[in-house]
Parts: sequence; structure tokens; C-alpha cells
Amino acid sequence: MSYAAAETAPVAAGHYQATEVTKTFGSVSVLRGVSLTLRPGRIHTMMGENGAGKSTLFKILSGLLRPTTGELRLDGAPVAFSAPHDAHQRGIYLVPQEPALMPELTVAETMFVGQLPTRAGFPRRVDWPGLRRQAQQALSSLGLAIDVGQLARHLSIAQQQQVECAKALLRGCRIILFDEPTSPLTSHEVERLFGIMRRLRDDGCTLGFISHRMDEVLDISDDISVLRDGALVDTVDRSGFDRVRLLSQMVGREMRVIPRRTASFSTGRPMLQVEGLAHAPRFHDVGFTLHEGEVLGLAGLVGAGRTEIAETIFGIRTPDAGHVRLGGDEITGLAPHAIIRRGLVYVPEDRARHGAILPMTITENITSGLLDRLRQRFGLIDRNDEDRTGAAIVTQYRVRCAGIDQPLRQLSGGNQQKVVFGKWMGLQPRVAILDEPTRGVDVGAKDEIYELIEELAKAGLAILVISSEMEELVRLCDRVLSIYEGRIVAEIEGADITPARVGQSYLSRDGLAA
Amino acid sequence: MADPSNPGRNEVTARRRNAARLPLDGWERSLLVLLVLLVAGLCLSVDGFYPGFAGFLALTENFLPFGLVALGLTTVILTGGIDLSVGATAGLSAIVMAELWSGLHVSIWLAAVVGLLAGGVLGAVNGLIITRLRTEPLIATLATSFIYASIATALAGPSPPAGFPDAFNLIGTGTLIGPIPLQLVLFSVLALLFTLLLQYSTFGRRIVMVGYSSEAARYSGLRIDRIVLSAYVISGVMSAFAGIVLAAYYSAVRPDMGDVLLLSTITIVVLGGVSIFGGEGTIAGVVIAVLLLGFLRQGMLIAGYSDMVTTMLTGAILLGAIAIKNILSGRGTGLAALLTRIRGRRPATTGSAAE
Amino acid sequence: MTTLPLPAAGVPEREMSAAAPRRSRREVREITLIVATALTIVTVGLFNHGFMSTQNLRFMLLNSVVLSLVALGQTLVIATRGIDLSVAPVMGLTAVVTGLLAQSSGLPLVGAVGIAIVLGLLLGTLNGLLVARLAIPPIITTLGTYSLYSGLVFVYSNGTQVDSVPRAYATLGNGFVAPFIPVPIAVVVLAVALLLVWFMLNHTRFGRAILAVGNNDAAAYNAGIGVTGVKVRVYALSGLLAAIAGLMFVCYTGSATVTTGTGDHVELQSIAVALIGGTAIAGGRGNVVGTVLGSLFLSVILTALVFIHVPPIWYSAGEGLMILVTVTAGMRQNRGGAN
Amino acid sequence: ADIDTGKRIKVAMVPKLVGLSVFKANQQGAETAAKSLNIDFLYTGPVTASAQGQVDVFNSLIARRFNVITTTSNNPTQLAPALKRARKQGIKVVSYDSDVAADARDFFIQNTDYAEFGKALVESVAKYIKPDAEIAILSSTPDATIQNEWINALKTYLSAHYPNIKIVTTQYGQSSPSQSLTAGLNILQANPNVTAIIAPDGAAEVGAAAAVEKLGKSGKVVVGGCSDPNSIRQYVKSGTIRETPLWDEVKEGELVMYVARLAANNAIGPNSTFTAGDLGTFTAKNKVIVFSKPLVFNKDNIDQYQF
Ligand SMILES: Nc1ncnc2c1ncn2[C@@H]1O[C@H](COP(=O)(O)OP(=O)(O)OP(=O)(O)O)[C@@H](O)[C@H]1O
Ligand SMILES: Nc1ncnc2c1ncn2[C@@H]1O[C@H](COP(=O)(O)OP(=O)(O)OP(=O)(O)O)[C@@H](O)[C@H]1O
Ligand SMILES: [Mg+2]
Ligand SMILES: [Mg+2]
Repeated sequence: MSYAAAETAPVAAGHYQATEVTKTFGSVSVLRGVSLTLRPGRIHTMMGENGAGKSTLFKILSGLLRPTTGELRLDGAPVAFSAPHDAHQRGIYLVPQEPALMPELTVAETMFVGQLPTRAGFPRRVDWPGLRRQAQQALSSLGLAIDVGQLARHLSIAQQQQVECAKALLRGCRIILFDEPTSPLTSHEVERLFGIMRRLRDDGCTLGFISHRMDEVLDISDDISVLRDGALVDTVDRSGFDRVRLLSQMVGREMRVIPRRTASFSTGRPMLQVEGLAHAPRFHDVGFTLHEGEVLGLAGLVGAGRTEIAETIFGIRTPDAGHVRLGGDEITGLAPHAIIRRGLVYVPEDRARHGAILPMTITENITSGLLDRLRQRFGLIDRNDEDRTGAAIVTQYRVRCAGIDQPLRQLSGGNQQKVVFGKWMGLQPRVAILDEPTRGVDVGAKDEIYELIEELAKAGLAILVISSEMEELVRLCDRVLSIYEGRIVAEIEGADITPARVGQSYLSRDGLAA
Repeated sequence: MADPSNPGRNEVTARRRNAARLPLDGWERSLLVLLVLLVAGLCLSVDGFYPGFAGFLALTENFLPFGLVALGLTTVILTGGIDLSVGATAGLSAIVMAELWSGLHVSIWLAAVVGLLAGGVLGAVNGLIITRLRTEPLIATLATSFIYASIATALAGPSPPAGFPDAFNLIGTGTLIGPIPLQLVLFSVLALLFTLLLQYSTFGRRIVMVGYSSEAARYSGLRIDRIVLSAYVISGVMSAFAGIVLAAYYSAVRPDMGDVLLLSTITIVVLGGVSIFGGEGTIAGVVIAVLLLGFLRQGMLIAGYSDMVTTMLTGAILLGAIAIKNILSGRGTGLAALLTRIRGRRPATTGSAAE
Repeated sequence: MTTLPLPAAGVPEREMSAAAPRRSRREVREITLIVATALTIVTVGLFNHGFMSTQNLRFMLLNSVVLSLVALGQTLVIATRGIDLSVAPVMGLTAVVTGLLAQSSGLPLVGAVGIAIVLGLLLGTLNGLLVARLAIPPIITTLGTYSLYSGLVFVYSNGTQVDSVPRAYATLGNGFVAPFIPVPIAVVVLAVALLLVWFMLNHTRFGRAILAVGNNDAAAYNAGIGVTGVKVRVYALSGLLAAIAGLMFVCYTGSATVTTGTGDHVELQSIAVALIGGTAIAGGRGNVVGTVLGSLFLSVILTALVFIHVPPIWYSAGEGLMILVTVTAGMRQNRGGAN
Repeated sequence: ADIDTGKRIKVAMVPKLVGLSVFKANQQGAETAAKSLNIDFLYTGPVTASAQGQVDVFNSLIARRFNVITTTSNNPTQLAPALKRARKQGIKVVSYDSDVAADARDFFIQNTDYAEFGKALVESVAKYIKPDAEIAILSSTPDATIQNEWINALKTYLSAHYPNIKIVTTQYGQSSPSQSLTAGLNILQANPNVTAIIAPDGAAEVGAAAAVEKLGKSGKVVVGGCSDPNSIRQYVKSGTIRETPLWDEVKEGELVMYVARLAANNAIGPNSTFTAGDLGTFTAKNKVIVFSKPLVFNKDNIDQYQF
């Protein structure tokens, strides 16, 4: 057996210290003299608005980027990495926000990529049975039952993250950094991840964490650091946690905690009527009515089929059965362009793949959905009109950018999301389906988006929100439908919408009845 | 690329579009300088390259059909596809025209129009195979190029038609307004049209969106299949156009006469700055690349270098140019290169880990 | 012994009930190709018994050797999400160089093998360096070197063609392993190459690194795989295999001209054959056995066209149709397996 | 009559493609003659047999003010406009081997008379097979002008003299040795009764002969056709090819230069007789000069020819 990762790291080591770290991209300075220490046996969380520099800091800590100035010290000794692999060898591992998948390889193999165990003798060949065994063992040691023989592309995002944790352990890494691991997870999945994280912590690992979800952060963290505009504002430990104070530090102004939406269940005209919609095997017999001015939530576990329901309504997928009516008109089976024209829009959950075209400019992204509405002559776009449209949205949604013709990929995740949101609202639709509308969006921006959703609802827009964030559903919705394995299992209305009720409702076939 | 300006933190700027969006970007400008230098150099050093203004312009007749194909191919490559059947389409369309004229005694002009339509149909077949059967463009057009070539050979028979009316042959060799070759006039008009179409129209914007990310374009309500289909139709029509111009230039047709078009045209399009992955590129760049490689080849031939040396030089220029482009834009070996590439391409598989 | 830094937990409950899809679609592809080939042979053989004769079967196999060798390298390149158009001139150059030396100065066969290896590795490495070091997209790189290398063939030979090769060469190309074993040596060469490449791709770290790079080169880099090195070596291997194919070509046909390889569009054929065999153009998946089966299938189809008296002008259409149908059907199969 | 070689002239020889042995044999002869005729000689052409490539070369030759262009064409009609342009500028055009359109050249040197060559092709195999044998033709491409002329001629001769010999299939090797080999193998496998292949193309004859030997049918199947002696020497010696007609390509190359020189001097008319050094006396008939009778190679004489 010649596998390096088998060696156990020295006990209690794992003090990881950053001193006066700065990072500039071109003339943009993203980190300004950040100093902090990650300690073994503790979970250290970074908070901050979109673009504050959290991901950049983690990338520097894990060798993906090199600091412009400043120093990293591991157990007192200075370290510098030329590649993430170097960091792995020093025991530092980054679980990226979207795990680096190798879709065509088996789960077992992806776990060992770069250091496949080989058998002795000539020719040295990969020890497949050993690899499988070790992979399975690593996963079980985290309490996971993922079949390591399947192709990695069949893993859900949650499973991918779990595999990443096991990968870190296999590489003998004791300092593990998680960049927004929870944003694609439902609360159930989050709990499971937190279970793993706590176990690692109790075992003496050093953990870094990034999240925009305040409840989670307060729940899991031992230390919290707040970053604002690339500078460290404060680091506090558990005794100093204070929701309001943290919020204010992040945004740099006083923040109030906004209560649950007060508007009661709207009794507007029915705008979107879904009847017996089915798309085997993902969902069956889905039916509901969405009213003018109503915010209807879809709650459920990841994989419950909510995205598929939304995509089917939007015409991306063709249903096997059922009807969808928009303001009385049958739109079942129409293509997205026709549905958009009739006033229904869908803000997809996967921003990078479906929501935005990152290499194109902000304006081009904003106008990509409303090309037909721009002023034009002989099919030629009136560029002034286009610029005006782009600028209006950028201003309205407070997108933080260098200019409206900046490529979208240069923006932070949250700002990208605002652009995508603005792109669709610019169409002034009658019905909007928002799939995880605030995934990866910071608290400040989140509030803005919530306010916006409320305004739009007040103005009569019918909104279907798919969210895996309990707080979000509770805060926004007039009504919540719970989905379990592709079926609606519960409906909760008005004041009944509480975290406890909603959280329980989508965990089994019986909904709230059990 | 836009200059790396400092984002004014917290303040929303709605700055006007900058110069980067004009049709002449940095790459095109470099190519233009190179073109001017090359032509000047050839004029001075190669005896016979500049036999007077008219003769000089007439040189373009020898390579503009490549330009016509390049315009259509650019459209396809912008969508992230490729059309390997341009040569076979050119050949088959020209044969269709010639056979109508000689076999069925249709007027050559009407036959030419039918030839163009035939090109469109052949392009549509490509497009339909790609959009309906979801076959890789590379394989689909490779396969159809074999099929089109067979049909062309069968239609042409052992002695393909030749000796078209002189009025028709003028398309290939005639001049307009003094010494300006008709081909050059046609090419200029079409290049202008394509610039408007691809860079200033909603259609062009849609093409580019599909090229960058067809998934995202679909979620934005674009009719991907239609757009892709029209790109291949455009490519087919332009190939047919090139075939007809070649027919007029030679006053003859041959089933394999388009074969030479393919590799050179891809080279032209890529050298012109069009990203082989789709989304990026301008017609201006392609036009300059047409002239650059065209004059280079003519100059080398006139200077007495063999066909092969010219071909080698073309390959070297392509590699050198793209290498320099990459080095200047900070790509190259190591992590920086990887990151640059990841950010630029395929969010679908690499995720946005590098956001 | 492996001890993980964590106490092992109790066996967790099964989360995923549905049986996860296995790696079986690869075998499905191979079986499909074998069945299709066998069906073609039997069907055509019913009408024309000559088609099923051992001799004809042997020639169909022999005819696929050169393309198979090229396509093996192409498969590796495509698995890294690359493409190698320059295989055609590399093959041609090797055929012409070794053939001319053998013809004019009696170069011994060992020398020819040495030259093929050096040439292939050299030209392939140049491709690899351009792709990996200068980040030039593979299709552009090899389009450029296609022009360069095909120029080299001409510069070297000045147009002289190879008309005949010494006996040793001809034996390598046409002979049997032993008089009493009617297995052509060329087929053995292919079998050995296939075995080596298959073993390398499926059972060595380097082979798995190829697939990792093709799946996600950034992630592979982060995991400590020398992405640049892997790519350079893959292109070098592709060059090597193309060069060996060139040598086998000149041995088999006893001839070579400046358009050997390029004239027959070996680059496009090899890509088609790799895709027919189940390799994904988007990289990350490479099936070398499928590639060789695909090449054999192509050879059988092309021969069948002659036997069923299709007029020669339609051969190329037949080839196009066959590529279209198999690749499209194969993609359907993959999609079916994915969901 | 002596040839006036006072003024040095520039003559180009443009084959269908560089890199085919037969054309290199022409070049060999042309080079020798060029020296004695005070000619600046250039051998250049496209790498693949493409008309477009030839036209590119012509254009460059026009720009470089050559005095005479000699060429064997890939396509008679496609080359015509460029050559006419050349003639307009006072450049003489001499075609050889494969003709271009008649109004696009000053003279055409025909290898041999078509009918005679057709006869020679048939005789190269007919003597060695049964009078009711099945034979096959392996040509270059379906639209190759000269091959088609020969095939027509040989069919005419066949039906007149061997009415019971049947041509069962005609295949094409695209002038590529490997494709010709494959085609040859296929012909023999698919048509087991074929006892002779006529391959009127260099690559095709080599391919056909190689196919016969690979299948171990040497002696049972006869190959005929035409090719340069170097390519087929081994097959003639092994008996797969009994005899094969061609003409002396080297000497033909010499003649091309003589005609070029004379044309540049305006020393021959469309219907005239002239002497070309050691080659002897030739007659132009309506601008066409027939070079020679077929020269038949066999086991005994082939070693006298090295090209
Ligand atoms: N390669 C780059 N080039 C230029 N600017 C960059 C680059 N990478 C990041 N930035 C900028 O640096 C800033 C910080 O980005 P970072 O991703 O670290 O933010 P974050 O705190 O993780 O935000 P979020 O919560 O949205 O993920 C952003 O303004 C971003 O636009
Ligand atoms: N049983 C499963 N096994 C593996 N992957 C699954 C499974 N079910 C769903 N997935 C994947 O998980 C992702 C989310 O599934 P889906 O969109 O249907 O659920 P959802 O309820 O919308 O979840 P989300 O909370 O992410 O919106 C999809 O990419 C889907 O392919
Ligand atoms: Mg981030
Ligand atoms: Mg979802």
C-alpha cells in the first residue's frame, strides 16, 4: 500500500494565519490588508456583501490565487503555493462553490484524481479494487452512502459537496475551506453538511466557511469575520454574535431586521393555472392556481422536482400530461419564446449555465430577453435605446459595476444575479417564476430583491418562488406548496407559514398529515 | 477588450459603450497594419505584383471566392458550429446551375438563382441534421460533404458543362466602374451587409448569444434551432455563391472545384479573430484576413515560390498570429492560461468556480 | 493500510434508491458495432459468397489497419477534448520519408521504424507544445501544422513518389506471422498497439490523467495533474501512432506520394471513426476498442458497396451516410444511458 | 532547319500535379532540352490535381512575363480563361499529354493517337486471356478526359476484335495508389471471374497489380494499362503485368521544349512539319502534334527505360 494520504496529519496542528494580505486584479483592488487566523477545532465564517472579497480570500488561502502582497503562515512557518496541489500537500483544501466535477469518471476515481493508488510491480497499474474500497470507506466514514461506482455526472450538487469533503480527507487535509457550500442545498441537506462539518471540527480540523444565510452562520460558526470592500471589519467569536451588528458591519450602515411580509393572501384574478401537469418520472399530477399579486412558494428537498415543474411550465420541457393556462390562454406545450411573449418569465436557478452569458456585457445580457422590444430599424438595433435600457436596469437594481459595458463575468455572483433578475423584470411580465432568486446573493442585496418582489407583487405581478431557504419562503410568500418526490403534498397559507411547519411539510409523502 | 477601469465602489455607473464595440477592435487593427505592410512590401519587392492599379485589383479575382465562403462560414462559427461541407456545397450548387443551363436550356441567370437556392437547401439539410438529430456539426457536415460530393459527381457526368455566356462570365472576371473587378464590388457589398447583419442586427445578437451559450439563449426565449438553421442556410447560400463565381471565373464547372475552399477558409476565419468556440469575432477581421492571405498567396506565387511554400507560410502565419494574440492577452502556460480559458469557455462543464 | 483521520461511523442508510447507471454503455457500443459488422457481413455474404470468404474478411481487416492506428491516437487526443488534424500529413511524411529512403538507399526496416518513431514524436510534440503551452485551440494548432507538415512532405520529396519497397517492408505489410499461421503481421501490429493503448488508457495513472484533463482541465490542474505535460504527451502519442500508420501504409501498399494521408482525408476519417467508436467529441471519454471496431465497420461497409454493385460515384455518399447514421445513433445511445 | 536559340526565353512546365513520376519523367527530358535550347526552365505546379491550383500558377506566370507556358491539364475547360488571358498578352501556350480547350492553346502534343492507344491497351491483356473472358477497368476519376478517351477507344476496339470479352465493372482509384489498391482488391473479390484488369492510369495500374499479387492471383489474372516503368517494373518482372503500353515520357518532355522554342520563335505553323533535334521530324496537323506510337514495355525491354 503506497498511498500518501494515509498518513495522519500531526495532532493539533492547523493554525493558519494570513497577514496583511492584499490582492489586486489589474487596477482593481479586491482585498486590502486582510489579517486573520484560522484555528484548529473551530469553524471560522466569512461574511460580507457580494463582491466583498470572501471568495478571493479563500482562493488565496487555498493556493488558487497568489496574494499581491502579504504573507501566509501555517503553524508559524511562512508558506507560499504555486498551485492548489501544493496547498493540498500542506493539508489545505478548498471545497469550491460549485465542485469541480469530472462527469465522465466514476465517483471513486474523481475522489482520487491526481493520485490514483497503483499496485506494485511492472507495469504499475491502477489498483481499481483498492481504490473503490478506499473511496467507499472514506465516504462511509462521513456517514455517506454514495455508490462510488456510478459516474460522477449522476451526483446531485449536495452529493458532489459531500464527495469533496471526503476528497479532502483522503488527501490528508486538515484545513478545509467551504465557499458558499449551502447555497444550492435545502435545509435538510444543509443539516447533513453541518453534521459533517461539526464532526470534522470536533476531530480537530480547521474549517473555513462562507455563507450569506444569517441563521446558518449563527448556528454553525465559532468565529465570524466580516469583510467589507476587501477590508476586514471585525472578527468576533461566539460570545460576540449579534445579528443586527453583523448586518450593519457588512453593509456599512444601520440595518433593521425586516419582518414578515404583511400583505395578506391576495384574492386577485387567477393568472397561472396548472392542472394535472406531469413529466415522468420527475413529477406527477401537479396542479395549482397562482393569482394576480400573489407570491406562491414551492418548498421541497433538492431533487424534489421543483425546477422541472417550473421548466415545464416555461416550455423548456414538454409535459406528458396536464394543462397550463396563462390568464385563461392555454400555453401547454408552447416554446419559451411564445410563453415569454404572453407574459410569463422564468429566472433560472443555474445562473452560470442558464441565466446569464458571462462573456457578454451587462447591457447585452439585460437586453438579451427583450431584443424585440428595443427600438430598431430594418432589424438593426438602436444602440442608444439599448444603452438606456441597460443603464435603467443597472440603476434600478443597484448593480455594482464599472460600467454598463463591463463583461458580466467580471461582476461578483450577487451582482450577476441582480443583472439576470433585472433582465427579466425589464420585460414587465404578468407572471414570474423565480427559481432560487437569491442564491449566492448577500444580505443587503437580498433585502433589496425581497422588497422588489413585494413591490412587483403589489403592482399585480403573480410570482412563483422556488426556494430552499426557509427564511425566504417565510418572509415572502402568501402561500406555500410543498413538493415531495414530484407531488404536491401540502399547502400552507398566510399566518401558518412558519419555519417549523414549512420545514416539516416536505419531508414525506404525507405532508403535514403525518 | 475593455480597459480595466476601476469600479467605482457602491456607485452605479451607466457609462457609454466604449470604442471596443466598434467593428475595428485591437486585433483587427493589428491585422490591418500587417496587411498594409505586406501589400507595400510585395509591391516594392516582387516584380510583377503591381502591374498598375487595374492589374493589382484584378489579383483579387483569384481569391475573393474564398472571402465569400468565409462570410457564410463566419456566421456558422459564431454560433459555435462548423461547416465542413462548404466546398462540396459550392461544387454541387455550381453543377446544378450548369446542368440546368446546358441540359434543360434554362437561362443562365435563372439557373444561377436556382443554384443559390440549391445552396440554401443544402445548408438547410445540414442545419436540420444538426438541430433535429442533434448530430455534432463537425460530423454532420463531414458526412454531408461526402454525400454532396457524390451527387455532384453523378450530376456532372464524365464531361461537365462549360463555356457559359460571356455576360455571365463577367461575374468572375468583369469589371465595374473602371478597373474595379465585379467580384470586388460584390464582395464589398456583401461584407457590408454581413457586418450589419452580424454586428448590428437583432439576428446577429442572437447568433452571438447562441455561440456563447446556447443553453442560456434557450432560457432567454431564443429559438435556437431556427437561428442555427438559418446560420447553416446562410453558409450554404454563400458557398453556392462562391461556386457560381468560380464557375463564371473558369467558365466551367467541376464537381470537386470547391475542395480547395475548405481549409483555407477556416484559416481565414480564424485568423480574422473569430473564436472557433463561437460568440466572438467581427466581419471586419475576416475581411482583412481574406485580403491578407489572398495577397500573400498571390505575391508568393508571383515571386516564384511554389504552391507548397505558400501553404506552409500560411500555416506558420496562422500559428504565429494566434500565438502572439494569446501571449499578448496573457494566456500561455500555467495557471493563468487555464483560468483565462475556463472563464472564457464552457461554463457548462467547468462550472463558474472561477467567477 | 489506510486509516482515515476520522472514526468510522455506522453504516448509513441508503439514500439513492434507484440503481445508479453503470459504465455499461461502453460495452453496449462495442456490442452494437460488432453486431452491425457481423450483420453486414452475413447479409452481403448471402448475396455474394465471396464477401464471407476468409480472404475477403482478412483484407477488410487489413484495409482498416492504417486508419485504426491513426484513429487510436486521435481517440486519445479527443479524450482530452482536443482534435488532431495533422495526423494526415504526419502519416504521409513518414510514409514518404521511410519509403524513399528504403527505395533509394535500402534503409533497413529497423531504421525505418526508428525514423517513424522520431518523426512522429517530434511533430506530435510540436502540436502538443502549441496547444498546451501557447493555449492555441487544438483545431487551429493542427490546422496550422497540417499546412506546415504537408509542406514538409513536399520539401523533402520534391514530389518524388515511392513505387516499391524492399522485401522486409512488404513482409511487414502483407506477410503472415508464420507460413502456417494465416494471421497477417500488420494485424498483429494493430492488436499490440490497441492492447498497449487500451492498457495505458484504462489502467495507468497517465491514461486516467488523460481522461481527467478531458473532463475538466482546471480541476485536473488543481488536483495536481501536470495538465501541460499530459497534453503534450497525448499529442506526441498521436503523432507517433500516425507515423507508425504511415510506415504500415508504405509497407502495405508499397507506395507513397505527397498526398498520402492528406489526399484520403485520413484526419477526418479518423475523427469520424473515433466518434463512431463511442468517444465523446466533448472529451473526457475515450473508447479505443470502439475506435478499432468502428474503423473495421467502415472498411466492411465500403467493401460491401462494391459487392452489392453500387456505382463507384456513390461510394463517398455511402461513407458519409454510414458516418452520419452510426455517430447519430451512437449519440442517442449515450443520451439514453445518461438519463 | 536550325533552330534559332539566340534570344533566351522563359518557359514553364506546369503538370497536373507535382509529384507524379510520369510528369517528373517529362521534366527530366525537358530540362535536358532546355539547356541546349537556351531556355530558362521552370517546373512548377499544384500539389494536388486541381484546376484551381494550376490557374493560380498560370496567373503568377503571366505576372512574371514568361514567354511560353506548357501544361497538361486537370480540366480542359476550367483552365481556358486563364490561358486565353496569357495568350492575349503574347504568351505562347503549349499543352501536352492532357489537352486544354483548343482555342486556349497554340499547340497540343498528343502522347499517341487515341485509337492506337486503345488498341494497345486491349492487346496488353487480350492475348493472355480467353476470348470470352470477363475483364474490369480501373481508371483514375470518372471525369478524367484522357482516360475517358482511351476507355472509349479501347471499347471500340474491343467490340470490333474481341466481341465476347465482357467488361463487368469500371472502378476508380482517384489517382491514389492506396485507393487504387483497395479498388483493385474489391474488384477481384467481388468479381471472382475477372481474369484481366485494364488500368489506364499510373496509380491504377500499380494498384491493380499489387491487388492481384496480394490475392495470390498472379498468373490467373493479367493486368494491363499504362504506367511509368519505374512504378511497375517489379510487376512486369513478376509476370503480373505481361506488357504495358506507354510512350517515352522523357523524350516527350524534350519535344515539349522544342515546340515551346519553335512557338516562341513563331517558327511553326498550325499545319507544318518541323525537326526537333535528335527526336526527328514531326508534323503539326491543325495544331496537334502526335508524339509517337505506343511504346510497349515488357519483361525484356523495360530495363532500358529509367523514369
Ligand atoms: N479575475 C478577476 N478580475 C477582476 N476582478 C475580479 C476578479 N475576480 C474577482 N474580481 C472582483 O473582486 C471582487 C471580489 O470578488 P469575490 O468573488 O471575492 O467576492 P465575494 O465576496 O465572494 O462575493 P459573492 O458573495 O458575490 O460571492 C468583486 O468585485 C469581483 O468583481
Ligand atoms: N435522485 C436524484 N439523484 C441524483 N440527482 C438528482 C436526483 N434528483 C434530482 N437530481 C438532480 O438534482 C438537481 C435538482 O433537481 P430538481 O431541479 O428536480 O429539484 P428541485 O426541487 O428543483 O431542487 P432545487 O432545490 O435545487 O431547486 C437536478 O440537476 C437533478 O438532475
Ligand atoms: Mg463568492
Ligand atoms: Mg431546482
